[in-house]
Amino acid sequence: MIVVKIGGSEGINLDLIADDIAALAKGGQQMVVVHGGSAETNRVAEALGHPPRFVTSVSGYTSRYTDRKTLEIFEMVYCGKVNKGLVERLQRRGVNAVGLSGLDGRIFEGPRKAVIKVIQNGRRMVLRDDYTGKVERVNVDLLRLLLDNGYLPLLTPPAASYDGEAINVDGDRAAAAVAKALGAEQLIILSNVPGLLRNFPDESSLIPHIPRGQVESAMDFAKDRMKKKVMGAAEALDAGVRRVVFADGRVEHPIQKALAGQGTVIE
Amino acid sequence: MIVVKIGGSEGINLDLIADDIAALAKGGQQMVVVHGGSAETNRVAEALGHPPRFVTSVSGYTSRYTDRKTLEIFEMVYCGKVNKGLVERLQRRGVNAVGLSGLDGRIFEGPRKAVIKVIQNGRRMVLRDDYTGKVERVNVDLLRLLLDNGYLPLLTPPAASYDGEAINVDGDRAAAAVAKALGAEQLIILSNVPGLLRNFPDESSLIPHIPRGQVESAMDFAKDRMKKKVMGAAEALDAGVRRVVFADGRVEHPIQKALAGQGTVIE
Amino acid sequence: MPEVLVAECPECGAEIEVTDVIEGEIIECPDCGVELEVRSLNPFVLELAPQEEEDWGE
Amino acid sequence: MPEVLVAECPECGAEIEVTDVIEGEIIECPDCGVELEVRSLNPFVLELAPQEEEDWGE
Repeated sequence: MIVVKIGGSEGINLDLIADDIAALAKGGQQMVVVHGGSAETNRVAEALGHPPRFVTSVSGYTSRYTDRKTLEIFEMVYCGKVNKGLVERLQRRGVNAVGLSGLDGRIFEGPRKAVIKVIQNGRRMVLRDDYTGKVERVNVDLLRLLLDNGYLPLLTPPAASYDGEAINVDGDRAAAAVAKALGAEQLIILSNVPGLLRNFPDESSLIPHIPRGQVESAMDFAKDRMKKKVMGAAEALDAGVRRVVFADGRVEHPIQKALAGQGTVIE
Repeated sequence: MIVVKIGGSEGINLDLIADDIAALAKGGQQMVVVHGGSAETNRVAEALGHPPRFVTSVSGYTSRYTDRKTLEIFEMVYCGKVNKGLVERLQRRGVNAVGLSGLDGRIFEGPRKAVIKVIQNGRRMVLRDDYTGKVERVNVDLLRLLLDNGYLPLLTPPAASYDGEAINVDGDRAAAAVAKALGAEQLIILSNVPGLLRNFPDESSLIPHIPRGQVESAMDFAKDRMKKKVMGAAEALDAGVRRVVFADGRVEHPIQKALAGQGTVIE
Repeated sequence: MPEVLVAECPECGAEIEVTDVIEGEIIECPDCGVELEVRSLNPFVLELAPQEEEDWGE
Repeated sequence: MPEVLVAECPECGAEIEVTDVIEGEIIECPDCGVELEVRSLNPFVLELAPQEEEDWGE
């Protein structure tokens, strides 16, 4: 069993990824795919006159300020355009994909952060209407039900809070949670860079291998958004996932190359 | 087993409908829900600068001209905003809803009309890039799998063509197809009018009852969009659904009232 | 004088003259009555209009 | 002269004067250092800032 995370940033080639998923699935590889959609969400939010606002938590993490209006735009892009665009690509390649958000059947469930403290335009602020949280539980029964009946689950944020509210969660850490919950051997994280770069954006500074023990130090190299990806990787490894690979989502056979060790391998 | 279709027109009260679904589901009523989203899709399409275009087929039916750009907006609203908004409402009311489009697991499958002839601004035209079709097959196994494991399927267009492409299909007739496939006793169609009106929009001209045999004549009363609803009803009845009720989706306990015979009952 | 477009009917060979048409429009041959589709305006190309599958009112 | 907003610290009762603040902003009491949240500007209301759950970087 492997879990593949498809990033939402520019440049990622969904057709090449769909080709690779189809090849692997037909070869009998059991798989769950999780995807993002941040770049597209920013575009649609701008076009709808509700430009994205990002807030930085006191300890330096950036996240999308997800008020109610933003949540709806987020759902339109993640659950509508991107998810169904990927399902269509897979269905056309003979893979019986089923697209689901974390809300559906509470596949992703966790606490909603009622209140968060952030830095906004230099001011330290309390944000109350932010629909954000994290994934603590994964509905493995539903995923197994689908997998055992020949379906390929294609998952996306948002998640469900314990009260059943839609909450924005980080896609990478949701993927890590799925890998943990399913006891997957490998977690492949595809983005628009070849892997973890010592000095971003210089692609030749790719870090080919990081032993599990040195992951925390890798965090120093990780640029802002990459930090969360590395945190997700660390959590997955701690929970028994054998290997995490950060790989390039812009090339041919991106998953097979990652499985063969191309990118940043952490084990 | 009952199938409930929630219309996409203005004025329909999703909170009241969710309350009623929760009450019925907790009472043990097995149910599949299908929903639309046309009014919202028109708004978002306008806001994104790709205003909706409707075409009238040579025999007088109006349908949304669904080119590729429109299809993406359609998916964003139907599968993103409306579907997940309903899933969230049901999850918050303790109903374990699973939102799916017809593409997912090919729940709705059928032929895509490669070429359609329409009347546009008075000209008879051939349209080639229209992603439209109809539902011929329903993946009953997946629906049963979910129902038997305590989930409530919440379905939405688009459907999948036999080649796996996303195609726009009529929600009412998709709901009728689900009712047929599952052998449902009743099909409840909720919209923003009390039922079939003898002379639209006069709500006092409600037609309370239509015997199965006179459905075709009811088509004369049916206003344009209503025609398709009535066609769907006729198909469902022909396939063994005992009763179809067109009812008001703006009131309290809309489904329970429909089950009690309030609205236009066809049997 | 609006520009007159001229082409041969692919069915019966008759000469067809039209003015106000757009791409994708369906016209009938004045001689044999067959349905033709304006495939392009420049050059002006007429082809037999495709047979429509039964109308579903989708 | 920017408008000066004055309120009592709910923790230690000290008088706090601030100018450039907006609703939802966090400030510290100059006397006891407790974190306060500007709940409203007009009237000017300060309350103890909520305790943040551990930061997940979500």
